[in-house]
Amino acid sequence: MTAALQAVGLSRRFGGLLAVSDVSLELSVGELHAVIGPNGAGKSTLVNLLAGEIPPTSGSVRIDGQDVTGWSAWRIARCGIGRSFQRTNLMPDMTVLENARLAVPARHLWRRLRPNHPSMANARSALARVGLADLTDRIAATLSHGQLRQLEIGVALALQPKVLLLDEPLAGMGPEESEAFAGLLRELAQDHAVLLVEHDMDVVFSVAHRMTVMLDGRVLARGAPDEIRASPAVRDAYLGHDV
Amino acid sequence: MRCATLRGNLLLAVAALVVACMPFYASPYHMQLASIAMIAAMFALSLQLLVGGAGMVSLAQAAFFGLGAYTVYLLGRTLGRPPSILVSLPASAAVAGIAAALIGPFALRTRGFFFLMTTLAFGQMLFFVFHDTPIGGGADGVFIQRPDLGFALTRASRTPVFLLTDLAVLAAMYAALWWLMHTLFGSVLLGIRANEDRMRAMGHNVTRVKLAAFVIAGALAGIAGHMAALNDAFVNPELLGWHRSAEALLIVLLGGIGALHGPILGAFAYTLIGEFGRSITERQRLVEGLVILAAVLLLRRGLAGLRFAR
Amino acid sequence: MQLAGLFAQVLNGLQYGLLLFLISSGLTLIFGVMRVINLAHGSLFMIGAYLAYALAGITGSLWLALPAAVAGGALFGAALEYTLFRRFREREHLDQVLLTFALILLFEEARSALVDNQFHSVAIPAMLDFSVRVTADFAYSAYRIAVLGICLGVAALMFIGVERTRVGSAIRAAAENAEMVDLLGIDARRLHTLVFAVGTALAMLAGALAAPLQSVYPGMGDGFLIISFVVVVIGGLGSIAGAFWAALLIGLIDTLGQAYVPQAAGTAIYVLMAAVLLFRPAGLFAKG
Amino acid sequence: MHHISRRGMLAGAAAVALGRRAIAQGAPIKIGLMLPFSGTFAALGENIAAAFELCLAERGDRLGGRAVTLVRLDDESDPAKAPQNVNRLLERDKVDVLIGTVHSGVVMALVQAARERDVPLIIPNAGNVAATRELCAPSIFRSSFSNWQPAYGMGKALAAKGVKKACWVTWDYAAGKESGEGFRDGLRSGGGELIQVLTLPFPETNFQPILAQLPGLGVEAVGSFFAGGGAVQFVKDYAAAGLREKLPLCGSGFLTEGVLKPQGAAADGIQTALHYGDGLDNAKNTAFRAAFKQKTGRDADVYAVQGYDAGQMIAIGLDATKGDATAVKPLATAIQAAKIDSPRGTFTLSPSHNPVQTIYLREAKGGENRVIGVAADALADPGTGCKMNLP
Repeated sequence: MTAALQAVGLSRRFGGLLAVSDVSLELSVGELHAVIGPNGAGKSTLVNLLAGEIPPTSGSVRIDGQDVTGWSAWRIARCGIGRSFQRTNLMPDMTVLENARLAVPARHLWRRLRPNHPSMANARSALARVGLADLTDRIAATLSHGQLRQLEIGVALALQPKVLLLDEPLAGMGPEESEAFAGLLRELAQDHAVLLVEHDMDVVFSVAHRMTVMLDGRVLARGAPDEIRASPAVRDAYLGHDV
Repeated sequence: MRCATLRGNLLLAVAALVVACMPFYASPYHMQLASIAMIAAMFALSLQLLVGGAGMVSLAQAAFFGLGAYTVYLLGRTLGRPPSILVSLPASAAVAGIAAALIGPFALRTRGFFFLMTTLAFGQMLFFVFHDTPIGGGADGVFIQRPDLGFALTRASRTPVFLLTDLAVLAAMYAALWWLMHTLFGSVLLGIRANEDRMRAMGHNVTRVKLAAFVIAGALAGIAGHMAALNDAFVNPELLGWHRSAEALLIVLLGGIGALHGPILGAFAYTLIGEFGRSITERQRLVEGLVILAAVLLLRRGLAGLRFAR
Repeated sequence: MQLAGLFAQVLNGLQYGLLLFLISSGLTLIFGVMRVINLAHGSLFMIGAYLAYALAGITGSLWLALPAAVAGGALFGAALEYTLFRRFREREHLDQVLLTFALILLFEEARSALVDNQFHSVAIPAMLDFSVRVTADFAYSAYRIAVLGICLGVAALMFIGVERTRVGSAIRAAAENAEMVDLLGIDARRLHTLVFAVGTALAMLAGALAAPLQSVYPGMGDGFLIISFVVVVIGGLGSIAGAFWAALLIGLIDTLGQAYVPQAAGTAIYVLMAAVLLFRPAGLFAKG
Repeated sequence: MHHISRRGMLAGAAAVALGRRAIAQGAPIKIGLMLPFSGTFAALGENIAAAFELCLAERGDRLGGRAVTLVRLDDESDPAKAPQNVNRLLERDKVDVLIGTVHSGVVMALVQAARERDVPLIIPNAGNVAATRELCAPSIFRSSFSNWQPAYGMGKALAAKGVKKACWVTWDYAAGKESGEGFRDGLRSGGGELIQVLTLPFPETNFQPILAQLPGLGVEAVGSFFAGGGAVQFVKDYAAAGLREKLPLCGSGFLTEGVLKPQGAAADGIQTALHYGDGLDNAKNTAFRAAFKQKTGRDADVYAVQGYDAGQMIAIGLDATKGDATAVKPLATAIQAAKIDSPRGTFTLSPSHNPVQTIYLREAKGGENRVIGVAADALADPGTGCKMNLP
């Protein structure tokens, strides 16, 4: 079976800095793959490379076996890659529903939108899934931080993607909210291929099926959560860090 | 873009009726003034689609306006007789739209400042084409044969007929844009204005949508230019100059960025301010400069922000 | 004869290009560092020229006018930044465009009220009022050669300032990423005032230098404004080196175009700009 | 409110009832002066307006028995605003006669209005040939010149001196092109040839690329059309390029008109041709210059003369129709038939309503464009393409 998302030897250089170096990765539906590592390890750059936000210096990306290396972000998104951003990145003046609806794949650009348009139903179900069913008519800017993080994922879900790239979805959340979020992540992993970049180690170790540890742009270790926890190399690398 | 509510649209309809009845109570001069304001409104509406729709501040818009006007001239010259308005109006829209489609792909490779500078430069390039080459009849401008409306006009009937024609075209343009902003295209455009990168991550071909908006706006500006040519029967390269684009931006700002009815309010306000300014001083640039300063510093949401918008 | 003619034309192109550099380097600095679009930059050029005209009239010498234009420009620029542009940094482009458009109108009106609407010529300083024979039958004004030298000197100062000083590194950093300035521990607000002052001084110096070359007249900055935009687009945002090479390129293309293919001269630079946008949308000399 | 509108209606009714007689007896005739009073051409507009007023004052401010009201409107030399400005005069201010203007783009809107509405128009400067060629109309007159005329005179004078080959340097715009054609025709009339036209975009003043080409062309003289700042700069750059001694520079009179002071010594010896000049010795000119100086404190120039003659022409026309500006046919016939006693010397009008006038050869010296001879006598614009249909 081909992986939903496959990266081979991805590298990205910024000036003299090698932000991501020779990273390979495979993701299948039903799997939650967590990427951890200290700040500056290249995790966000990796997400940006996979999402097509920036082109790789070398290496390739495949979606369902199709080579999409160098494709622009919107084409990659249309291939079924949904992503959330580390910093909340939404349309603040629009309602929650409008935010999600814009992500619903739709043709017929020129047809008048009516309240019962099918894209509305899709947007609503995506929002319901992240627990925002009651807030659809709120202006996004008025939401709480936690609700905004939910909406980030809701918008990514509205794309009806196969692969979800979640860049620190728990950033800035309290322990209780994180708990609830962990449940959501597990649920999403059942019918998506999820790549999770996250700092909250409790959550990561509780939800991840596989893990990749990055350091200075390269893969330091990879394996099941238990193997990672036991790895001396990872411990060494994280000495002085908050694990 | 905020669209007027039902009540707002009703108010606009009443205003249209007031304008439509002008032949019964107003002098030809005031009818001409209203025509000028309505043409300015069409021009500013086309720009509003870019500025209020996708957040694209273009300084090439006057070039498309001028192209629309010059199309009437070129059509009349080629045919050797006045073209029917049923031919000239679509032709103006098409020529301006095609020019926008040719310039757009270059200009849209840039964003923000670069987009501004690039549209400024391309607009000036078109200006120079009409100013420095014989294509458009030279730097002094040329008379044109007015498009044929399908019936003969007398000297007395010309002004009211043009007034009503301008009103009809303006109303149609407003209705078309109102519809456009209620389609998925409209909401994608607004999404781009709010957050271009996120729209890309949502799978939208942002560049193509922006190009479509650029072309539509160009075509609409061409229609405005066509109406100017019909009213004045005279075209001049200055119509393409970037100062005219800046004036249209002022009208957009005056009316309120992102309010669909804003340009109409702004155009009438701008025309009235101009008339008033002329009556008190010969220093027109002083008046215009101060009005702009006041608008930029004080009127953040424009006239539409004061009234009947959601 | 052909070769000699070409030599004279290249000289013309270089001189024109260097003057363009003075104007567009200020423009690109202000864009790059402050993210502010200044359509009134051409008017600053005009003000410099009129200042030179006024001072040369009073003192009888252009030599005093040049430093005065630089000093006056720096002060004027700082004042403009402090009172107006500072408030417009975070505003939308539309507001910046309209603000600077209003300034164009007001500057023109002020010029009309303070001086008049006539064109005035400015005398070339007596010690340079002679011509140097460059070809068998064509002479080159010594003042033009002096302008060439002064512009090169200013360009060198700019390079040193931007490449070798701490403020310069802040400017380069800001052009790439505005947030970096804070990391360098430099007061961004003072940097902005400085950059705007320098940009204004450069434009006014260019105006003062150009005054004897092209006379002073209303709207004299308009043409330069558009060409400077083209230079900035081709050179790349905030890049002094880019502005330098792009200005020389445009100066040469425009001059040689006018001399040898006059039919195409008007549009040649725009074609070049379109090509640059197509292949290197960030500018010919942008990094990365 | 009610009161005012009733008064308005009464006045309207009275006017209808009295008809033309009311015009002849009471109401003042309104003349719209659409001229640049700001911007580059403001000084020209002021001189034209002042001389026009001077002409009216000499006639007791009455034309054809009616008092005159002048309505001044600044056209800002902005062609984009021209149609609107013309409407202001005609519809808001209800003027009966149009006088204007300097800018040849703005004048097109005036010509348009004059043609569409049969309003008498006298053009006191703008020289674009079209106004008295293909766009000519019974209601349109010019008191100035066509671009073709002065340059023709220069070409003719040059050929008379034995010049066989010359080139023409100008801005790439209508006035430059049209005067170039005049220069060519003038040269040809004397057996000379125009071998090249060199242009640069208007209003650029970077003349160096052109100057560097001139020595290689193999011409005996260089003719040119520039005006204002461009003229100043061109003459100075020409001298600085060391060309003055080798290739005599000449041109249409605007090359040195009103700009001799800033041009300084660089202009000395340049010959130009124009329908006016310094040192014209006739009684009318002497009187006019004195009166103009007294009124304005300035010296009269060619623009003042053109404004003055515009006044003379409209006076002749309105005298013939007893102040009725709507009687275009008799008005036009009267002006057409008149000999206008101008400070430039007497002139008449060609069938296409452009002055048939003497073009003087002048030489710049000591800050004056001194008349040194006649370049072309009683020169008429060809008026090609003019089909005058009298209403």
